[in-house]
Amino acid sequence: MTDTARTKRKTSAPNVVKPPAAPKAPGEAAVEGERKVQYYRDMMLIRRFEERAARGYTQALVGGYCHLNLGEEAAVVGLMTALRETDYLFTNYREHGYAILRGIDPKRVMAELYGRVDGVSKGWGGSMHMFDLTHRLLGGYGIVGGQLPLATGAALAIDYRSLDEIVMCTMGDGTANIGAFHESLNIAALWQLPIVYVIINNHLGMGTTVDKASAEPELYKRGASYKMASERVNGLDPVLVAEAAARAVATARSGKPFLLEVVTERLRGHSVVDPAKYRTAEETALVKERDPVHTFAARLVAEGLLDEAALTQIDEQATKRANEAHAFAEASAMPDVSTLFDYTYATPVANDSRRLPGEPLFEAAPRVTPEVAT
Amino acid sequence: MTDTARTKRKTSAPNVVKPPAAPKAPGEAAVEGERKVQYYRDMMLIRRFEERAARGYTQALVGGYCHLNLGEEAAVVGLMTALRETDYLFTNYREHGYAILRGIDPKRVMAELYGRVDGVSKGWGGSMHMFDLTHRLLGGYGIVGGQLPLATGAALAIDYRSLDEIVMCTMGDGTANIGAFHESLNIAALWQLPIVYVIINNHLGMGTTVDKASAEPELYKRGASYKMASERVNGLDPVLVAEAAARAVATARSGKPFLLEVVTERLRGHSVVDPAKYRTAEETALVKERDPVHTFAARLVAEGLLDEAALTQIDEQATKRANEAHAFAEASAMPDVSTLFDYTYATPVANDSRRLPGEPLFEAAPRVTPEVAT
Amino acid sequence: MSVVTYRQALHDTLRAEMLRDENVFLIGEEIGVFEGSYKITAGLLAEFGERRVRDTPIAEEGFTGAAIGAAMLGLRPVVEIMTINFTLLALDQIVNHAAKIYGMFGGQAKVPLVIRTPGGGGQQLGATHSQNIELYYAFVPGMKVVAPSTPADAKALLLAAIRDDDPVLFLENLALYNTKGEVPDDDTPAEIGKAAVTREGHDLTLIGYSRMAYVAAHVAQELSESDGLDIEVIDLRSLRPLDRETIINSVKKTHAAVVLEDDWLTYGIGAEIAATISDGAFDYLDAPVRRVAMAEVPMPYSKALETAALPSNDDVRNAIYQTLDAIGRRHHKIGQGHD
Amino acid sequence: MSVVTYRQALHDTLRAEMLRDENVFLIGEEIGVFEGSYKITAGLLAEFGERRVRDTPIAEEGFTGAAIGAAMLGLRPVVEIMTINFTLLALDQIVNHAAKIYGMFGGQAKVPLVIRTPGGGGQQLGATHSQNIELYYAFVPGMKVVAPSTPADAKALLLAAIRDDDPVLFLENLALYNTKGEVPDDDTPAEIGKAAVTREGHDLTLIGYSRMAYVAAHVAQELSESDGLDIEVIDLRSLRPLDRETIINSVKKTHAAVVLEDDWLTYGIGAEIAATISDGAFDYLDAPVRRVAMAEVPMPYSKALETAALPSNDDVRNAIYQTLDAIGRRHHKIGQGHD
Ligand SMILES: Cc1ncc(C[n+]2csc(CCOP(=O)(O)OP(=O)(O)O)c2C)c(N)n1
Ligand SMILES: Cc1ncc(C[n+]2csc(CCOP(=O)(O)OP(=O)(O)O)c2C)c(N)n1
Ligand SMILES: [Mg+2]
Ligand SMILES: [Mg+2]
Repeated sequence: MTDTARTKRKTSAPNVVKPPAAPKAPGEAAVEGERKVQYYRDMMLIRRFEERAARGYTQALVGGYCHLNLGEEAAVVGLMTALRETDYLFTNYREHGYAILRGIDPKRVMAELYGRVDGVSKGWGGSMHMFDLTHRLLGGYGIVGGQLPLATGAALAIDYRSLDEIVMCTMGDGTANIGAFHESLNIAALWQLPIVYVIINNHLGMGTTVDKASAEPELYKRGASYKMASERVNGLDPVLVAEAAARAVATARSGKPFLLEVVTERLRGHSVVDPAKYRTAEETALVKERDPVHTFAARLVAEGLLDEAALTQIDEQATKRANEAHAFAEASAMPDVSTLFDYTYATPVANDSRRLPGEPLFEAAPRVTPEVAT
Repeated sequence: MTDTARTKRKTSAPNVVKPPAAPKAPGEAAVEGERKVQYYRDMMLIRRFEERAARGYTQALVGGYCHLNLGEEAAVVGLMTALRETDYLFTNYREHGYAILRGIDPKRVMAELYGRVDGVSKGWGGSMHMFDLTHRLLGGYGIVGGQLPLATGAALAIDYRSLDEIVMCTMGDGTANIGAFHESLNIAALWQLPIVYVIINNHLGMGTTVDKASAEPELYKRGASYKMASERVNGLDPVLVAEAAARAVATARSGKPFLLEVVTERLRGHSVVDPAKYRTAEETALVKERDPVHTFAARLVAEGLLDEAALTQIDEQATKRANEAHAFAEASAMPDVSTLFDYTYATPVANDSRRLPGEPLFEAAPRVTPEVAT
Repeated sequence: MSVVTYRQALHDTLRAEMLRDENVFLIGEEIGVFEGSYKITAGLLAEFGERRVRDTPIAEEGFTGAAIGAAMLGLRPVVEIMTINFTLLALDQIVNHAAKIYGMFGGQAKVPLVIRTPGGGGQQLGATHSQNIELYYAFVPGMKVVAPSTPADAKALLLAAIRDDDPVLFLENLALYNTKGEVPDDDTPAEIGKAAVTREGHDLTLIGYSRMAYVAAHVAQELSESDGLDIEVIDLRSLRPLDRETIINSVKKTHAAVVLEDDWLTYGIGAEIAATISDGAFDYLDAPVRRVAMAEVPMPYSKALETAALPSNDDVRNAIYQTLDAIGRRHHKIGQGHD
Repeated sequence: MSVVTYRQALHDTLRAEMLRDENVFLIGEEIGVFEGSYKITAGLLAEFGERRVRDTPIAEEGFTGAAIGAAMLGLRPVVEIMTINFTLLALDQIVNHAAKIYGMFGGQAKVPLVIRTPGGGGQQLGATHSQNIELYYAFVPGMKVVAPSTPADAKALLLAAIRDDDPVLFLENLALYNTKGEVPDDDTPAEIGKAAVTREGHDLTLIGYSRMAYVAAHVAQELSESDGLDIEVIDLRSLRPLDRETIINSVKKTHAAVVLEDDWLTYGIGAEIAATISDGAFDYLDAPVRRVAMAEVPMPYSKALETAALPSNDDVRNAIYQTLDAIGRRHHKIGQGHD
């Protein structure tokens, strides 16, 4: 986040195409160009990582459910630019990209997918439950909406301690219909907590479209129920997302919650195994056309910031890192069964059960003759 | 509900004092006058009934929690005028007045408070759980917000069967902050169900004021999150409430949900045992001044519709009915312990447990000598 | 009689009941357009339309409560909650409302509701998605809880549940959906509240429900072949009401019991079964009732840990061996070459 | 040492812990301005201000979840949920989040959280407000559940709960708030996971927790005076972890046990206790473990019915007599004129 973001005015109309910015000084333009190129690098890294994760799934290296950020790269990248290292992120089960952009090594993210000891959650969480205290990624949650009250509470803790940190809490469009959304946003607004709620609107919750799920499909408008400032932004453009996120974060840092809706696309099925048959061929084609990685690449080329060679190089770099992540993860050890009881409690406690399924509750008493008791 | 209500325009501004109506034809004025007098009779009946119930509580005839409609008489009366006999009402634990105005004999309401077999719920529900299928009062619920999903489902059933009925679902101001509020209103609006949600805003949820509980204290505005029409009305005036309720019910009958906020007062503590120490003397005085029974009485006198004698007569009539209710309830029998297992299941089922706390699971086997097994 | 999967039996029964009774309708997340997370409802939206197959927002409390309210007015909703873990979000509506409405209002309103939901671990879904919390419903008077382990029971118990006038929690299991079995053609509902002796024997009573009834049948068959053991198997089928009589009668015959469950041991379903046996067959029991259950940890994601946390067939076999050893019965039988 | 009520012990301990540790704060409905539904927090808002005593909207899931999130960042919230019945609305946050966060993320984040909430029936509050559902928490690995029955334990266990780094469900009871007892002045926390033998005896082990531990102590004392019976009383104090050893050691001595609980019998807390005894003291038990529990109905409002549904002291006495009769021990003792 830049300091100027704090004073920027928020666009009140959603999806408004912003007027071309005033001409920039040459130095500033260069910085901005490099920033965009970095956005692209990050987007590509997520893209290749997720594709590699999907392959890992078909290779049975990844288990459980596996939800990808494919199509949401611009949203993820734009949002993550707005956070300081000391800010907190709570998100849902579709979080690999967020984990990587919070600064967690993709190797550890992949190792988590593979259920290994070097995984970001030591193999205990899997795809849906990435967590890293040092990078202030506070999960990765599989229960729809589960992260909202928690994130609200984290913001409460910050407020309690009068710190300059903020919390960002992302969720899907479908999540905006669950009770925890209402309770959390009301509490945050009531207590003026430093938090940005972000709705990643990819138009679908599994197979259900937003207008089949939300009576008011313009989800950012729900902020009004809590007198909470809100905004909708085009989530296929990392620059717009970054700007909107900066405004939202600045609001939060000034001690007021914010609701940001980022409209994006889900390139594939809900999870790796979903063929998304409920989508028509036209829809699929349209979504493909909007692919933010491709469109942003084309734009950067058009703007003269990248050429074909540079694109290839960025792609290769991303692919290399995804492959390295895979190699690292595959080489990492499975957790030892002896660690099964290590994480039930943080404070050790008398009489905690540490019994494997086959073990008896009590040692069998030796019996002399079998007929005694009948 | 009158048929003209269907076409009446809804007031969009809340709490607006309506301009004096155009002069009425003499016949119409008489009808309207009689209607107002009836409102007053009903308000007084609730008033005297609730006072008698409070006395029953101090006499230990009523147990558990006991929440009264004192101060909300105009709201209750106004709302109930809008319902047809075939419409359904779901409400919360503060529902004695609603039960009476749905047409249930006050005797049976009091008998329920006293836990007797002639009670409207046969003594199983108590103050918080009045229910009468024939009068289409579908409860009486003690869990804050619990009635909202149920009422929504009743509206779904009406819609499923393409009937001309509607559901009214009342709740308190504090209830608007619970998750079920959000989930229910969204579902009703999404599926366009015939339901009116009514927030009885008495400014307090137990001891918590609305602005300490709701980030947007103008609660009717929350309708916008679901594209649901909504309105706020002065709940101390039964005429205004009746009109607003008629508009809301007409909207529901046309197949669209409605959110109506009725701003009223709670004359006493949250429940009979609450001395409401958290209220200042001024607040208490102000609330007393606004007492809808007194102010409406004064108005009817001013309008020449009632004189002192008539007021006294109405009061005596109400007091008599409250006393009769008490006498009836006191004379009614306590449920017999043999009926304890009668209402666990509607469909009898094998192996249902019908054991009193003292009974063993199995008949004790006779034992010859006590030393055998050790 | 035809051989179909557990999934197919559920699907076909839902369809048949919808055809039979206009009041039966389906409601839940992703059951229509998406055809169900586990495809139980595939094709039903196309056949019956949105009125009868209702996709909902993600709002477990809201739509489950709406189903309860609709049931109060005489409809017969069949709710699908994607997995039993998510039922926690609807628990207040189920426990405080569905299960209470008949009693709390003195028997005036029935709640003919079915909640279908799968339990099960072993799919690497992690701590929040691998729980077996049927206990939360089995504990509650006013609820009925059934847990079929075979395609035939899936059909017969679903018929019973839909036609019953009380709220029924219908427990399915992810690991059972693809299992196959014979299903009778006629539509005779099962009797809720009755366990089944699915295999007769004299050496020991092995008790399970849902997936663990399947495991019980399987292990009993194996041990009959490998060790000549003659194990009686009870499939509880109904967790509430609980058929204590069938259990006790069996243990009075076999004098030994092992209880299998996929939930956590302490306070789990098996605790009641063990307590019941120890009480009702006190003078008949030759050894303590052994329970085989999940390790008491939040379920880890990693396969190695997950496998260790879940009861295996080996665990079941060992519990049986150890119980029989304790009363000297295994070697006896093996010595006899009993079939 | 001073004699105070259970309510006062809770109040004083909360206050002392808030004074001791700036990270401790209170959050819940009506705990501030209203001074608590049951007045445990009376005066604390005035003393500590809104930052430390936080009134919430009616949003159990939201504010309980917020407390969990605050705990993840190192605060030590003490949540009050007005009665245990309303915890159902927060169950997903408690069971799927508070209890899972430490394990699911491989031990990275602690959740030092206390949820104080009273159970109890007998106040004519009807079916939805009279439940004893501590089972829902006691069943869950990752949770700790304590249930003090005396003012001294209310203090010692609350100290332990607040200083513990895991989520603790702290079960209070409406009927205990006004009971009195001696409370030590020093602030030594109790050890979570340990039961207490609150009375020594040889004739029978009587086991309870929360209100029923109080009843157990009372009835044991009465029977000592009236019948010369020498009953050992165990107060479980901790439901999770469960102190099986203390229970088994007692029954190995007494050879008989009666378990008391205010919840429903089938699948209730007592099922695990009975199963545990029947297993661990198999060779010592002279009679089946008897359970005295609530009738399995939605709690009726009417006093006559409510009283019938709840276990009475007479029920406890009869269960003890019947158990002793079954093993011929009562008359034996009475004949002996045992003190
Ligand atoms: C409480 C709960 N209900 C249902 C589910 C199953 N589920 C997982 S993801 C999902 C869809 C969520 O959609 P959305 O919020 O739009 O997020 P997206 O997957 O599109 O990113 C559902 C229904 C769940 N995990 N938790
Ligand atoms: C889920 C739940 N939480 C808390 C309570 C306790 N409680 C009963 S009434 C009440 C206040 C409700 O206030 P409001 O909705 O404004 O209704 P009012 O009592 O003012 O009519 C509370 C907190 C409850 N019954 N249910
Ligand atoms: Mg989505
Ligand atoms: Mg109120």
